[in-house]
Amino acid sequence: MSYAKLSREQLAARVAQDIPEGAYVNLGIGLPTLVANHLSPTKEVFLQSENGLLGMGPAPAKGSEDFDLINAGKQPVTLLPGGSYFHSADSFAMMRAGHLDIAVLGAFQVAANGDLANWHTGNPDDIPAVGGAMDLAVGAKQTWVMMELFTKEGACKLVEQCSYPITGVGCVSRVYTDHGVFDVTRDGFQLIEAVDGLSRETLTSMIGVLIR
Amino acid sequence: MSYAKLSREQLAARVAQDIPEGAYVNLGIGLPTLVANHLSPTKEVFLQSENGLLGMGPAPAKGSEDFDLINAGKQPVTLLPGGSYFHSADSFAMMRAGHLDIAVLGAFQVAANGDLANWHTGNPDDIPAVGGAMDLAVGAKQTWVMMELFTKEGACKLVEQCSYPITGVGCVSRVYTDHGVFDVTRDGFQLIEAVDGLSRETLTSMIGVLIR
Amino acid sequence: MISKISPSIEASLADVKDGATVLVGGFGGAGMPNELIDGLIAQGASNLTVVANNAGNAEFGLAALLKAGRVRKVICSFPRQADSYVFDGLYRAGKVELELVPQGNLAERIRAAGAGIGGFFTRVGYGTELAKGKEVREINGQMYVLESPIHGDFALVKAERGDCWGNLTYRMAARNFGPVMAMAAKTTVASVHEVVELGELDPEVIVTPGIFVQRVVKIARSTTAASGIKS
Amino acid sequence: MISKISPSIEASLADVKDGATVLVGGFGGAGMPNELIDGLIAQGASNLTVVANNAGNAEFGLAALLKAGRVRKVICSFPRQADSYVFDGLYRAGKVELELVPQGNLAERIRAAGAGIGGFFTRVGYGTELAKGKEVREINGQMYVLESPIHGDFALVKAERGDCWGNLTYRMAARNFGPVMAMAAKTTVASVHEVVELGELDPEVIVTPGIFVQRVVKIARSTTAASGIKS
Repeated sequence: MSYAKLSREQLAARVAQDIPEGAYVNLGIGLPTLVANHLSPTKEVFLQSENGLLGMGPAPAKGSEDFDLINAGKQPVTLLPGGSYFHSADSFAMMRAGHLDIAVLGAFQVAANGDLANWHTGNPDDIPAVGGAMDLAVGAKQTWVMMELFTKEGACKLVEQCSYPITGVGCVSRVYTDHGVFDVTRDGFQLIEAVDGLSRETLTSMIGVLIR
Repeated sequence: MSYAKLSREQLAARVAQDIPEGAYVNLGIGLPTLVANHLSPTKEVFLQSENGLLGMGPAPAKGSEDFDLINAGKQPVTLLPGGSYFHSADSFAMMRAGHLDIAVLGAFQVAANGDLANWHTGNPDDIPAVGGAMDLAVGAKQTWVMMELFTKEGACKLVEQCSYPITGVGCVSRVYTDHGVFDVTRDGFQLIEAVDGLSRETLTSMIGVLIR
Repeated sequence: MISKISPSIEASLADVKDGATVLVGGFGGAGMPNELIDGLIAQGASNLTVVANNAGNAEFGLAALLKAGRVRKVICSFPRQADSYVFDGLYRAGKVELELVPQGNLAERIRAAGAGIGGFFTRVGYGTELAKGKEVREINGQMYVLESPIHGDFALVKAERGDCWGNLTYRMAARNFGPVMAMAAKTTVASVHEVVELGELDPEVIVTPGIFVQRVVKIARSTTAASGIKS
Repeated sequence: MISKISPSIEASLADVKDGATVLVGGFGGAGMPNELIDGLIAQGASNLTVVANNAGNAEFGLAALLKAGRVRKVICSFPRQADSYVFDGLYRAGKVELELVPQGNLAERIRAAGAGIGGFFTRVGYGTELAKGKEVREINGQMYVLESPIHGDFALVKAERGDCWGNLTYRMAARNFGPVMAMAAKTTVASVHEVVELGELDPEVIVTPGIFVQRVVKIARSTTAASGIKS
């Protein structure tokens, strides 16, 4: 039996599928940004950007970029009719108090207790940078992680305990990967679905931490 | 030698005289409200109202009152060109962080250490109400009190220690009264000026607390 | 397509439960959501905790809610006004509990709830009766009091214009507590005088972004009446 | 008549002292007051603590200030960017101190300074390296970290329009840190693309009331350039 991992775009489409209509969502920089391209045009979702935008629209047409209207990744975006601007303290108030329904974030590791590591490799030579990662991790009603299940070196990113410096304690509720979808429960990871052609048993056996 | 106490309007004019051009000022409800009428039109002063106004202007003409545009005393006012509206948390941020230069407040009592009592008589049958009094008392760069020096019963309102419940600790820097002007210093009250015809000695002797 | 426009005041308040904490905007008559308060009286919820700057004028709005016996507790800064006799009577009779909060601490505690802040240190109230029993701390040579957030189950807010995403603008000093209360409640119901098309509100001038508003209900335009002052 | 309009960038920054803490607005290129930063470089103050979201791009703006050796310490959330090589080099060489703060805590700490809050409890950062050594507390079953205000001697803010009272509006996402930084500094200098007559800014849409702004200086309109991203 063979299986194909989800591509980055397929993974983005898989996440997009689970975002309910009317949800207020922040898509973290990197991989999560791709989710926006896969939201159905018939399903209204409100995208927030930490730098003070609500109702963020798609990228502008080539040539009409305005770098006063950018997303958290500093890329030019647009604002939908009904969108609004606000200052940074209001933006993070939105986040911190759980007004956002879902934050979708990339990760280096997710631990069985929901701990998230996504801001710092821990390498002392790296320039640390955190941005809004810690705010997003603990602020939204639900924090979803979106990542490849394995590092390039083959290490599984679902772990018993994060070895990287953590971003937030027990904050992740769901993990979307190129191999399958996992919930983080009181009793650790629970496999929700494996990609086509990959049995639950095989997937479970590939992961070095207990999967229910 | 005879003297005349200042009338309420004269007292308001005396306070107005000391407000420097360009000052941001909050005039408390009651007696301090009168100060606005005595600010020279050639001296630009910015009046703030706790309910979310900066650049408050005079009362509107009879018949053109708009009760969405009121002062802290709920009386209709106007907004000058250059004025702005903001919400209550921003308004009290202005106050609490010392952005206001001067708050002018009424008082029941002022103590030699600068304690202010102006919110509650302490009578258990009275309905307590504080409004923005405590915020104003401690927030502005300078808190000035404006009051009659004696109660109707003849008790001096400058005291060694407040017998009324206090509004703020050590917050008053200057007291304008119908008998004279006092500074509150580290060493207690200091007489700055007595009204015409009243000698410093006589005024000092009328007050039951040490005046320097 | 999402629309937060509620068909009626009745529909917008159908699920207020007994015992709810209700944040009510307004300072004097400005920003007082009288139509929503009347709706709340008709709806019937009781044993309410009401958070507002004042505690009602004459016998309309909050005063009517109080008079109807629906309010267990009032958290406010300035209940005593020239025409607050309904509150005054209930308070003297021991029929309503009062938590008196300095106005700026009230606004900041509501904002704290809306901003996910667990508590904050303020100099306001230190050394006074209103800080009795509260934790104090010296910070850089000055004394501060620890204050806690005030969350609402519902917020009733009077705005000027709104759209189907829940974006709001206000009118002059009627803005007051509206924006922070909208942030601090699980369900914010805003009355507006105009419902406008999406995109009609300039994104630069929206005061309350729609994320803070769950329901918008149109009411007839009325002139704000004087209240709280000696006539 | 009061006018906060400054005749030049030079005049608006004449009194920045060595060792000052300078709050600098902007997120990426949006709201970055490059003209004022260039003015600060020319002015010559050194040993500065700079508070900003990022730590400079390429060799202009903050990066140029860093390169000129004027900055002792940076307090920011996201120094590492595709083109932050000036900061990266100084940091690796131990020539600049870094205090890394989660972006929302940074914005809230600046607002706290502007609002007279002595400290606040936030869940953000709890259990992480960035909360090491900070006081923690359980509130309603959740863990919080105590964070302190960040005050500025100066704030350099890029706005869109301003008037002689110091009222400001911003442009789109260039608003970001401007409004809270303006509140938190002893002296706020705002660059604007347009100086308008008093009263021309609608009082309903003023984002930063003039009380928070000490000096307004007009700069030529320029197009915000891309920065911080891989080209």
